[in-house]
Amino acid sequence: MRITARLVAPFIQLYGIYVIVNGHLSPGGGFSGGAIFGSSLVLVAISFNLEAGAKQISHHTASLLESGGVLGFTLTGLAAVFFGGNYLANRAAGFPLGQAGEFFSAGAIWIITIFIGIKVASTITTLFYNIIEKEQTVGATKRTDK
Amino acid sequence: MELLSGLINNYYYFVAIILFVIGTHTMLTHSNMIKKVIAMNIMDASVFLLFVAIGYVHGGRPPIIAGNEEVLYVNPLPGALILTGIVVAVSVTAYALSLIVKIHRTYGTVDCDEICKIRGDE
Amino acid sequence: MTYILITFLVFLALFLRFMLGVEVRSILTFYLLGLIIYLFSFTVAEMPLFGSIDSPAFNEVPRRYLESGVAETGALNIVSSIITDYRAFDTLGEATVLFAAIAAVIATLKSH
Amino acid sequence: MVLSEQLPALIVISPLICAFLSPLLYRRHARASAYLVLLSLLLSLIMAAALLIKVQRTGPLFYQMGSWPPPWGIEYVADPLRVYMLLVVVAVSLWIFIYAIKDLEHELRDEVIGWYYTLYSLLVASMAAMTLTNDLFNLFVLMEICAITSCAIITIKEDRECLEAGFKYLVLSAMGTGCFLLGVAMLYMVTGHLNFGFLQEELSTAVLNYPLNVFTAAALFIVAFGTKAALFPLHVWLPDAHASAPSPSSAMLSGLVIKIYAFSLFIIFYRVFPRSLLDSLPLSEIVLWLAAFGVMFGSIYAMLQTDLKKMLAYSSIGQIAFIFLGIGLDQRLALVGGLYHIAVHAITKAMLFMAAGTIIYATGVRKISDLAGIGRVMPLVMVAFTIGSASMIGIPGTGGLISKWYLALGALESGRSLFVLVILLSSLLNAIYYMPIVINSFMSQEDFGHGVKEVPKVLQSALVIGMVFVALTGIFSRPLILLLEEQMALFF
Repeated sequence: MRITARLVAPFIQLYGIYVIVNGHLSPGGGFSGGAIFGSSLVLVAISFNLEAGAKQISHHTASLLESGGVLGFTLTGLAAVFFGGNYLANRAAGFPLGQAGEFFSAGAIWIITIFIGIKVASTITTLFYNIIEKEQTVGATKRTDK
Repeated sequence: MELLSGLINNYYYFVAIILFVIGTHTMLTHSNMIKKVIAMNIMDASVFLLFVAIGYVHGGRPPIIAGNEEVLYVNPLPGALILTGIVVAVSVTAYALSLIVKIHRTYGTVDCDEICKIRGDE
Repeated sequence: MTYILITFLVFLALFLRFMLGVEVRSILTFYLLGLIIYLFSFTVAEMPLFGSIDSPAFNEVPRRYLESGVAETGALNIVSSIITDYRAFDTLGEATVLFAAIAAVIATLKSH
Repeated sequence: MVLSEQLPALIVISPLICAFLSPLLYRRHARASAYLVLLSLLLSLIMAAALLIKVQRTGPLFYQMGSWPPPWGIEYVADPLRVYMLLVVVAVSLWIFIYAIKDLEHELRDEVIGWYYTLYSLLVASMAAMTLTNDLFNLFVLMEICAITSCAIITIKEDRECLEAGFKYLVLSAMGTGCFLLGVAMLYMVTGHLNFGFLQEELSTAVLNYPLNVFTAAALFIVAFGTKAALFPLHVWLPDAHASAPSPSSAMLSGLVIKIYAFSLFIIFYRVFPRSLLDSLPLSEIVLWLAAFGVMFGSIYAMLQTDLKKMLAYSSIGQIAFIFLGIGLDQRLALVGGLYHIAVHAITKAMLFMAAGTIIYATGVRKISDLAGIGRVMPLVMVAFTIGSASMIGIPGTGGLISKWYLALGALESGRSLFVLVILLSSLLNAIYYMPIVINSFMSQEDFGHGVKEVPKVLQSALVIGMVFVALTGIFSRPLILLLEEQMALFF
C-alpha cells in the first residue's frame, strides 16, 4: 500500500499539473487539475501518516497558498482594470491572446486557471488536515483518559 | 396520454425532478444529520442533472473546438455553470460535515431528535 | 393559476407538518411529495423537447460562444473560456465560496 | 481608465481583497487586521456614496464584467434604487463592525477573531454584490457565499446551542438555494437567458408557450427567498440562529442578511417577470397574506419570550413581514414604505441587538425580567434601547412611523383596508412588548441586582452613532423617500 502510494503519487501530481496548464486546450482546467493534485497529497497523508503528508506541504504554506490563489485571481482582474478594460477583462484589457491552440495562449485564462489550480489543491489539503487533525487530538485525549 | 408521451420524451428532466423530491423528502424526514447532508447533495445533484440535460443537443460533440470543419457542438453554457455549481455544493458539504464533527463532539450524537431531547432536559 | 397555488401550498404544508407527530408526519410527507411529483410531471411534459436543436436554450448566446469563442478568447476549450473569461466573475465567486468554506471550517473547528 | 466607471466592481472587490489578506495579517498584527477591515469598508462606503451621486446625475450605470456585453457576460447595474440598498448595506455593516471590534473580545477566543474578520468582510462583499448583480446565476453564487458566511458567524461561538442553530440554518438555506437553482434552470430552459433584462423580454413570449414552467419557477422563487428571508411559515430557523449568535452577528443577520433576500425577491419580481405576468398571477396575493400572518405571528410570539435576544429575533420575523407586505400590496406607495422599512429596520434592529449585546457584555443578564432598574445603572444603553423601541413601535418623529405610514397609505389606495388594521394592530402589539422593558428599566422601584462592568468607549460610541442614524431616518427621511418614489414611478 505504502509502496504503491509512493510510486503513484508523483505521477498523479504530474497529471494534475498537466490538467491545470492544459485547461484552455483540452478537457480539464483549474478545478479538476487542482482536485487531482490535492488528492495526491491526501493520498500520501493517508497511506503514511500526517507528518509525511505535512512534509510535502506544510500547514502554513497551505494557508499562504490558499489566500495567495484567490488574491492572485482578484489582482489579475484588477490588472485588467489597470490596463483599460473592465474588471476581469481579457482581450479588452490587451492580454496577449497568442495563436489559438498553442501552449502559451489565451492571455488571462492561462493565469487565472493556474491560480484556481493552486487554490483548489491547497483547499483540499487544508480541509482534510483540519478535519483529521482535530479527530486525532480528540482520539489521543480519549486514549489517555483510559 | 399527452402527459405520458411528454414524460417519456423528457425523461431526463423527469428523473431529475424525482431525484429532487427524493432529496427533499430525505432532508425533511430523517433526523440523522449525515443523511440530511447526503440529501442536500442529492438535491443539488438533481438540479445539476437538469441543467446539464438542458444543454444537450442530439449528435452534439463536447465543446472543444478542433479544426475548422463544421461540427455540431453541445451547448457549453450549462456545463460551465454547473462546474461552478458543483464547487459551490462541495464547499457547502465540507462546511456542513465539519459542523457535524463539532456537533458530535459536543453533544455525543448526530441525531436531531436526540439533540432536541438533550436540549429539552437542560 | 390554480397550479401555482397548489405547488406553493404543498411546500407550505411541508413546513407546517413540523408541528405534527412523527407517524402522521412521515405519512403526510409521503403523500405530499407524491402530489408534488404529480404536479411537476405536468411541468416536465410541457418542457422543450430534450436534445432538440430548436430548444430555446440553444439561442444566440451559446452560438456566439461556439462560433467566435476561439477568436475572442484564444482558448480551444469553450467551457474553459466561459468560466474564466466570459463569466469570470462567477468563477471568482466560486473561488470565494471555497475560501469561505475553508474559513468557516477552521473557525468552527478551532473555536473549541 | 476612468475610475468612476469602475465603481460597481471596486466596491465589491475592496472587502474581498481585505478578506483574503486578513487571515495572513492577523497572525502577526491582530490590530492591523481590524483596521484593514475598517479601512476597506470605509473605502467601499465612500465609493458607494460617490456612485450614488454619479448615478443620480447621469442615470443608471451598466457595468459589464470582463467587458463582455450582457447576454454573454455578467452585467452589474447601478441604478438609484440598488445603490440606495448598497449604501444601506455598506454603511450599516461598517457601523456594526465598529461595535464588533470590542464586543468580540469577550465573546470569542483570540485565534478565531481573525477568521471572524475574514467571514465578515466576505459577507459584506457578497451582500454588496447581491444588490448590484443583474444575472440570475451570479445571484445564486453570491447567495451561497452569503449563506456559508452567515452560518459561520453564528457557529464561530463556543456554544453548543449555536452549533445546532447554525446547522438548522445551513440545511434550510441549502434547501432554499436548491429551490432557487431549480427555478433558474426552468427559466433558463424556456428562455435561454440569465440576464434580468433579456429574461424579461423573452419571458413575455415564453410564458405563452411554456406557462407551467414559468409559474413553477415563480413558486420556487417565493419558497427559496421566503426560506432565506424568514417569511412566516418558513421562519423556523430564525429565532434560534439570531438569538444564540454573538451580538454583532445577530445585528448583522437580523439587520441586513434577511433584508437582502427580501430585496432580491423584489428585484426578481419587478425586473425579471414581465408586468403582464405579475398581473395575471396571484404571486403578490400569496406574499401579501403570508406577510400579514407573519406580522401578527412574529409580534405575538415575541410577547411570549423571556429571553431578550430571542424576543428581538421574533420581532424581526414580524418586521421583515412588513417589507413583504410592501411587495405583496404591489402598489407604488406601499412599495416605497416597504423599501424604506428596509433601511429603518436594518438600523433600528441592529441598534437594539447592540444595546442587548452591551447589556450582556456589562452584566451578563439575558432575561427580560432581570432588567428592572437597569436604566439607572446604564443610562446610555437604555436610552438607545428606548429610541430603538420607539422607532419599532412607530412613534411620531421616528422612521418606523414613516414606513408604516406609506404602507398604510398604499393599502388604502389599493382598497385593502384590512391590512391597515393589521399594521395598526402590530404596532399595538409592538408597544405591548417593548414598552414594559423600557418602563421597567427606568421606573422600577427595585434596584438592579447584578454587577455591572464598565462599558468600553467603542461600544458607547457605536450606540451613539446608532442613535444618530435612527434619528436621521426619522427627521431627514425626505430625500430617501423622494428617491424611492421616483424609482417606484418607473415600475407603475
